[in-house]
Amino acid sequence: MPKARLTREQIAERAALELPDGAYVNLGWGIPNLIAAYVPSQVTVYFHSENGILGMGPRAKPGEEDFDLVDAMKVPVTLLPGGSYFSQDDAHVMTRGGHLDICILGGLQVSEHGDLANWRVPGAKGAGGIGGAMDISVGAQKLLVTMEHTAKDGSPKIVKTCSYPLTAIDCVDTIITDLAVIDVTPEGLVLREVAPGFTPEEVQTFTEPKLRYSTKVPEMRLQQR
Amino acid sequence: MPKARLTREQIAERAALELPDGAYVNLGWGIPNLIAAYVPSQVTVYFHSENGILGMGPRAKPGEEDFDLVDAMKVPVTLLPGGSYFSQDDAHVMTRGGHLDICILGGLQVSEHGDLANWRVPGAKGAGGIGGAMDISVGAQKLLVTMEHTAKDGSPKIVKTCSYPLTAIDCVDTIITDLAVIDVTPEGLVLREVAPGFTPEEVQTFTEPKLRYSTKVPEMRLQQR
Amino acid sequence: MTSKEKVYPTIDAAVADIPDGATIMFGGFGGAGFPNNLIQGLARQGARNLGVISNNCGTGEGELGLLFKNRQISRVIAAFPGPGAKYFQEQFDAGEIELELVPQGILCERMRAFGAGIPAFFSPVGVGTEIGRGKEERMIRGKRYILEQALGADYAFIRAYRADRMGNLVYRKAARNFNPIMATAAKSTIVEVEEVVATGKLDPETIVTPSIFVDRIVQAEGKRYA
Amino acid sequence: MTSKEKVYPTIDAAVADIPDGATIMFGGFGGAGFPNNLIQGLARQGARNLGVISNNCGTGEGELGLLFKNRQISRVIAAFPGPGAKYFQEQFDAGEIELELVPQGILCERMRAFGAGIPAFFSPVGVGTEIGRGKEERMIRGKRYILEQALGADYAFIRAYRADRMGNLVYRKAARNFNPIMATAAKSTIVEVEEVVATGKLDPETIVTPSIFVDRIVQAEGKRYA
Repeated sequence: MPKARLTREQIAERAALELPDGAYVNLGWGIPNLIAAYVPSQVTVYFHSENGILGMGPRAKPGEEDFDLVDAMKVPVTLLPGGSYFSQDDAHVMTRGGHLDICILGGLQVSEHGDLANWRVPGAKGAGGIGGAMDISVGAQKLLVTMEHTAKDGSPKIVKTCSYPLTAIDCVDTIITDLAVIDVTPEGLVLREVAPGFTPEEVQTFTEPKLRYSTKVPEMRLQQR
Repeated sequence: MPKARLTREQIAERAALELPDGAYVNLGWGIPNLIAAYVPSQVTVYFHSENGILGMGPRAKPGEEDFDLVDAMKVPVTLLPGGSYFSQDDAHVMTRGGHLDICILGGLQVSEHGDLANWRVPGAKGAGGIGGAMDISVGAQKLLVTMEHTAKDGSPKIVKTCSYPLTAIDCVDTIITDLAVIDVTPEGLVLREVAPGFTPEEVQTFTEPKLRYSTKVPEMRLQQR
Repeated sequence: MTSKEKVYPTIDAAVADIPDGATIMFGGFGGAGFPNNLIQGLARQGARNLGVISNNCGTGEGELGLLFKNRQISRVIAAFPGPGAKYFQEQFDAGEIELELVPQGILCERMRAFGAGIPAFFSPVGVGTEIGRGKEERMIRGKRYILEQALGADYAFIRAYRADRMGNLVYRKAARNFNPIMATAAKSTIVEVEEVVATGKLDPETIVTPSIFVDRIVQAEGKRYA
Repeated sequence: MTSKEKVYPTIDAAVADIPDGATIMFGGFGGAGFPNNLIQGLARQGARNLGVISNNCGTGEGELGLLFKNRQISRVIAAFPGPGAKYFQEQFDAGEIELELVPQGILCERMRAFGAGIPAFFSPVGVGTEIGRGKEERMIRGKRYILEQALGADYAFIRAYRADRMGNLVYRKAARNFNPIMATAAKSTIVEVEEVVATGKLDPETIVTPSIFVDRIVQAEGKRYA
């Protein structure tokens, strides 16, 4: 039986620790969307939604939904004090203009150069859809990708070169998976942390490009110290 | 003694007749700034000011000035019901984007091709200043220029080619002066009206490029019929 | 005092003259701010061979779905047609619809450029991806960019919360989305609103879309969501 | 819960670290919306060799005039320096100040482009005039355009009416002018306001500058006009 990897919730929990106090943040579809629930209590961050919300709060409680106040995933949400509404073009002045401190997106593939593919599986039926991910990827001051380390068929999602249609090139700063935290650096991928119970060598076997790591790689933290 | 030409106020009065009902209008420095007072009573127009006002009303009465509500000439004005405030960049979305139906600027020179020079006298001391006239000139659906027909030294201001620094090329639709109403057309300058007491031939002598006119040129109207 | 009347008596009157072949922008995102009543009016009106500029392509028969179901649309520019856009997807898979996929922020920016008199601009979005393919590329201050073109339309169909009779608009929460920018980028902007108020009733400091960008105003028929 | 404190106790504290050589945008037009208290703070602080981006260059000692009088400014980008900008004009005529004249709307648009991540755009303004001289020109869809570059700065000094403690801003009437767009185009935006209110006190529908664009907030010292 394979060893237990982190759950999607645990990936989100780990990713939440990357949020600096006072940051303006955009969270994408998938695992990133779970992160808001794990923001450490001593940290305040402001959530941006590309449909025109800053200071977005938690999902609306059942029965209290306002369908004019939805996030980028069509989910009814709330607005926190100090939040604001604006148009979609102004929302993307924020994404593309480099105003968001940190953005976290899901990924289908990330290359060792920090290229991201996250919008379309090759050969998929239908037209596909880009949404706001391309604007967010190029503009974020810091871009994190959270995803499972390998695809359902076991193949690595961290690759030398993306074979899937690209979202943006040279954009990812850090990858957080169910096996590791990996920084994309000019010298290549640096393994910063490994999931509890895994060795750097094991993580390397699930990763196509070569990882750089020191002799002692710490375990992935799940809570703020 | 030379014959009496129209006064600046009469030029403004004539220009006001060119405003269609419902038009969004920007008025520049000089004679154009006098026009608002002569809008015919059966016509409603909305005045735009490039510092971020639409639906600008008359000057503020003495003692009622609000110095946060000034026009592009720094004069305290008022806002009419239905007016709005916006930023200077949005004000120029309106100018450059072709949203203003008619703009009226002052002129130093207008060429027979509709080029306008109105921001700087060659050789003048100081840095000069462009302001909003270039954006307004290129964007206006219809651009009128109001000015005296000749300079103080008697030289024509309607010329074959402007010798003064240009504001914009190929932008003027109609010139209204103290001697005539002249349309700029692909076939050249067409004399539409002459000031009371002047003949087309006399107007031609004050004008450098050749004017086209029919045998019977009507007198300049000063009131709506 | 007279002035051009912008308020139309009915949804049907507001869309009566839309010709076959027109290109129309539709506001709305995530279910909020769609001009659903205008869309339904256009379905009744029956114009065909339409070009659509919209973030997405409806959900089932909802929102733009109705126009796809009626086969009124032949060309689409969108950021995210959407998996729920059943009728669009069927016709797209059958090769019956021409699609240009555009990143969401660039869709906005191209419309803003049009409204602002800017014909084209360099953009960092899509560089090195299929979005950049065939587009002029240039290094500016050490970074790669592609040239994007302004995007205008014959009509914008938008939804706002309140309009005054002059055409000033305010929106409600995230239902604002694409609506204000589309209002600037179309030859004629038609807005459906929850309420038409007297001119002067909206606080001039809070107006989001000034009247200059609005051509026709019509009271929504009560249906906010499709 | 903690978060970065944006409210500064005094004008002097808000401008204390501006270094010599910094490039600063200044809001304001026609006497309205100038950050006069910040300007006076900068005069006291004494930074020199500053680059200024502003519609105009002051009136006598008022507005930016004070900084020119103090000879703190060496470079200017402006649309209309103004005949009343006595100290600027003297230093300009003496060849002591470098000036780039920019059409007013293009000054706005270049700043907006910077804030929006657009490095350059084609513009119809100034084609065939001295503004177009030396700039790349191109025909697009049958019309002539010139290429304009984005314009950013180290700081924006702006004036708003009210801020909440998080940095959301509302303006007053035509004092809005250049202030919102400059807030998006500087590395650090410093705003002086008539009043700082508690977070949550501003209606989220009416906020003109969202907090993300504001770095430092300071209560004006009572002087609205210079």
